[in-house]
Amino acid sequence: MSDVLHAPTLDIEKIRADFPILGQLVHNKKLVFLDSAASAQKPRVVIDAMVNAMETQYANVHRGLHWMSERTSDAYEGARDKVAALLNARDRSEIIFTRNATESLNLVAHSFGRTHIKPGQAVLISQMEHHANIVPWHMLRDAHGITLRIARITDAGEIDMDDVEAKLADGNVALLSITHMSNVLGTYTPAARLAALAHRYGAKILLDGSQAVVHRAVDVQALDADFYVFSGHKLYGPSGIGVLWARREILDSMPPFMGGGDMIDRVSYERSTWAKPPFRFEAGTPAILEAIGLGAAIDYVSAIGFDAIAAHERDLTEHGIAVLSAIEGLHILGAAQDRGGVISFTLDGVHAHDVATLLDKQGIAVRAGHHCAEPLMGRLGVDSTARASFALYTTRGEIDALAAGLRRVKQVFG
Amino acid sequence: MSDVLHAPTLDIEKIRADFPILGQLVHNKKLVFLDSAASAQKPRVVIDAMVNAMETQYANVHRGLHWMSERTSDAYEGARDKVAALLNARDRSEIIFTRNATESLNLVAHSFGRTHIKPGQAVLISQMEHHANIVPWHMLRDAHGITLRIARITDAGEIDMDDVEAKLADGNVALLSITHMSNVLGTYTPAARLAALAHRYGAKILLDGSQAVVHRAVDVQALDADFYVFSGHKLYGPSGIGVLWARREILDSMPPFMGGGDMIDRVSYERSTWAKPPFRFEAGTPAILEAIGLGAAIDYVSAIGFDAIAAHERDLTEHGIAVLSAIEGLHILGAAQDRGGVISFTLDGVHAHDVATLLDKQGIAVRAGHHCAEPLMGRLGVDSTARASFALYTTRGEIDALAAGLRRVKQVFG
Amino acid sequence: MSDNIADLYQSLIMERTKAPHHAGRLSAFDGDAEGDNPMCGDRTHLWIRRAGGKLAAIAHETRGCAITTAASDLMGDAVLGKTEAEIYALADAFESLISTGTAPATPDLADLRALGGVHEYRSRHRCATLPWQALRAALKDQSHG
Amino acid sequence: MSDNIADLYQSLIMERTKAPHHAGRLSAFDGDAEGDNPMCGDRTHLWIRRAGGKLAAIAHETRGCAITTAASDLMGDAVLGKTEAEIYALADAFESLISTGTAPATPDLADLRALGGVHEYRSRHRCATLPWQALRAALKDQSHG
Ligand SMILES: Cc1ncc(COP(=O)(O)O)c(C=O)c1O
Ligand SMILES: Cc1ncc(COP(=O)(O)O)c(C=O)c1O
Repeated sequence: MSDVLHAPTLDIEKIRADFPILGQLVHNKKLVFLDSAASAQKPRVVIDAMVNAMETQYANVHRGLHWMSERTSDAYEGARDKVAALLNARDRSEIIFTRNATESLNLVAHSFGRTHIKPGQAVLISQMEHHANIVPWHMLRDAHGITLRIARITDAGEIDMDDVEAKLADGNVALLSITHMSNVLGTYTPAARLAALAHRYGAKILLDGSQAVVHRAVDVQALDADFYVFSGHKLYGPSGIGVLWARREILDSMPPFMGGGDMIDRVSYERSTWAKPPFRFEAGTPAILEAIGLGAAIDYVSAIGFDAIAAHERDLTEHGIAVLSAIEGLHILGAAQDRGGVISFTLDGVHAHDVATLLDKQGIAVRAGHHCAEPLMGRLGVDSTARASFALYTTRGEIDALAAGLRRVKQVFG
Repeated sequence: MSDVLHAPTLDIEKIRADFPILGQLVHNKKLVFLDSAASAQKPRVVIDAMVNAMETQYANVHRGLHWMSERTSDAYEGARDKVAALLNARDRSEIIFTRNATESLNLVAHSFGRTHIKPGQAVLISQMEHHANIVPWHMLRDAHGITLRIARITDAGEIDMDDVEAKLADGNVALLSITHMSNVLGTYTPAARLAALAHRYGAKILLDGSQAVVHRAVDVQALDADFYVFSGHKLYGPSGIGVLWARREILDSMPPFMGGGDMIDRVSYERSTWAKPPFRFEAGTPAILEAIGLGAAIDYVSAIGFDAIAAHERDLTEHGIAVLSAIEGLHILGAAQDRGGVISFTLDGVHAHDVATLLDKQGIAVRAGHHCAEPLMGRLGVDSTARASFALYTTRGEIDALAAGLRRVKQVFG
Repeated sequence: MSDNIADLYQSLIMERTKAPHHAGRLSAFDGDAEGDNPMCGDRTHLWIRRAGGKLAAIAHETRGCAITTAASDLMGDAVLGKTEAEIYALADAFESLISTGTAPATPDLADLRALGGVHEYRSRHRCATLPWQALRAALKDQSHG
Repeated sequence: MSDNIADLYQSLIMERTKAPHHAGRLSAFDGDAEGDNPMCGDRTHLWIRRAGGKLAAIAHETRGCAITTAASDLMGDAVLGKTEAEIYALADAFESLISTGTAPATPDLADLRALGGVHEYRSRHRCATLPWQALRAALKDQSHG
């Protein structure tokens, strides 16, 4: 493998040394982990931050008057500041911690959906959404009588902006809820243009940034977004923590999603009154250690810098498209102009599951299936795809290994 | 301090060595952590299990065909088996992972509440519930038109069984949702008798085991419970993970709470169909590392054994009641026959906040406030209390240090 | 291949995937059923016909991975001419081979053992057992009685 | 005490907690307000009366911890005879003392500095600032105009 570094400012060997798992063997082969879009590996600093909290500074947050609780609260609330800075939120109170992007979307569907979207009004999504941005709207539709509209994508896998506009045109769409980067096609959507379009027709916009936030700097104010969601575990943080950002004035107008400790102002046997955001939306003991871990992950990527990360991943993606396209019988899905480090493909005569199993035998981890985007599979005319996805620790050499691995898969099926 | 061991089978010094944080200094004093009922400290094995997963075996679960994902899925599902064994559940599919007890309660209120409790039917709780078992029912009442009944407690802080029966008698209560152990008074409720009573009048029973599960063996089948909830972070596990257990036939009849990946069978643009329990209730990437940590915590307490744990904590509680009662002007709240390791108290002329701050200065961590049980404070005729709570790593010596610390508090206010 | 990355894909499996013996439909049948795995889109449709208390004919249309296709086809070999009781015994034994890695000495799994390697890939178990689930359903199918 | 566990509870604070100077109600007042902290049940009720553009009288009923009670009472000393502008400046300076640990040289916080130690206890900040929040509300209170 040649680990030539093409993004000048990113010292890939140094970065790889930060991720303990990357040295592991799988089936006696060196691990080539190309499944980071499902969940990324964790750098030493994230592991250490969590261990350090558990070993030296842990107690429940917010409600304690003692030193351990105050320090843990500082660390937890400090993580909120880091997320606010990451997204360039106007105010830290706009950051709500959830379990994952899925919960963030459900929170919006439940709380905003039942109070700000009238029965008969519509939510507009696209054909390339993850189930997390489809199923909550089905549930809201069935419980609350909204309608769901689906904006088309082009054959290149880009949002059909004319169709978005056509579906917003009657002014009956309350929310455009759309991915910022497709987890299947890698497409970055034109978020700022979508926001302007939505606002022109009186709709709010939610961006599912689960993939997008990993690869590039996100500025919710510059995008003029209303809601933004992502998961910590894809951003090199731990599982169990996700983020919902929303404009403060929208949050102020939303009722709580769950009830319990910490989200109330007062409780009597007869009634409860709600705390202000963000606490109104964080019922019970939060994912304290996980927020701390996510904070460390944000520090980590920020220190490297999204310019360097984006440049590195652009290079990997170009290289990946080049070497995979060269394999006969291999078809890459989607050809968006603006794309992140995710490549889905099919291989003639070999089912994606067999591709994944045979690559795994060579130590190469890719994902195969519908990638929680079953309707998109139908749109693309496939049952499933194999998907290689790249992170800041991925090397050109690993992509070359994937290409070599795929040639061996073809031999087996030859 | 004298760390005399009174529960014969528990080697307290060995146990304390398992918890790295217990060696910390606070304000240059040795930490005396008496706030475990809010959140417990973590043993080395829990920390190691999470670190080991992040360093050697991590990927997203369920959806991957590669080695890392299969091993992570094994570990995650293995944790489910451990929880099932801990509660003696009939089947592993009855265990649902949530963020915390609060989410478990909200899941039941939302999913069971809106489909199995008819408007006009009642939920019965008690006067000594945590906000987590009050606020979700207020929200369900306001959204869905149920009513809420409150069973009285006696002045000793025990459930008034006659009042429970009186409030069940008209057969209009769909669910008795009640604590298994009070986080303020320490009272263990007679769960099996409450279950029999509820069932006699056609109600289901939910037990809030957030505190109870920490101190004694729980057998949901022997109790004949319908729902049981708890949080991992109080059981020496990480934050970010909670449990809902419910009978499989009840779960089968419940719609999902949140929608997204992993909880579906099929998704098209038009509709979604649900997976079977437990997956139906676990939308999106779960708290993988946290489930693994909780599994390690369960192994840890199981190896020590609940007989030894319960005996040790009984001893601590008796000792605590004895030494605290001897302090003039100190009043212990509640005098239940059957109680766990939680003692709430007031000190004449000193507000609970001042007690907590002055103890903290001596390295002693207790909680002060309403303990997320504001209505109970009214019932007890106090604004707030101080609370000392004990864990398996607590020593008699620490309780003696608390008593000495309180005497110094009295001097300051003398 | 030198390092046996293809252990799982024994030649018998590859042969049957590329050229299944039992592919197609039966025009006359007394049971049929479909099995599918939404996670990857694997799908198999089975048709069966009984005669004299034995399985006299079987055909399948399978769209899926190599494991599912070969499993459907090798199942065809294994069950032809068997009684229902014998078929259920085979199904049990095969499912045990996949889920535990071992199967009892009887009934004789014969060529089905070629699929034994699937055991090591828990996420692929369903690929191998899907046809057998469909067969159980087809045996219970009353609609063409 | 030898190891100063009671640093925070300076003698001035303890004196005013035990025997507040401004406890009670005003029978004639032109503004009043309540402040409360649901987390611990701290509660203070303030009454004020102005004369000649200055604060002429103040009284409080405080039920809460030593910090809140002393903060209410020392606030009484500090604001009596001051104009509204001077009071707001004091409030800002005091709140900065609590939240940042330091306050500007002017206005002179005088005895209020006894509460400076609260800064180190973030969870107690609200105990010290609660009376000042109530005072801001009482100054805005129009209902007795
Ligand atoms: C009795 C009881 N119920 C519910 C809870 C809520 O637990 P969590 O905050 O982990 O959801 C607690 C803990 O605070 C508790 O003590
Ligand atoms: C675009 C997109 N949205 C939402 C999700 C859901 O994320 P999670 O499972 O962490 O909630 C994912 C990841 O699977 C994703 O890629």
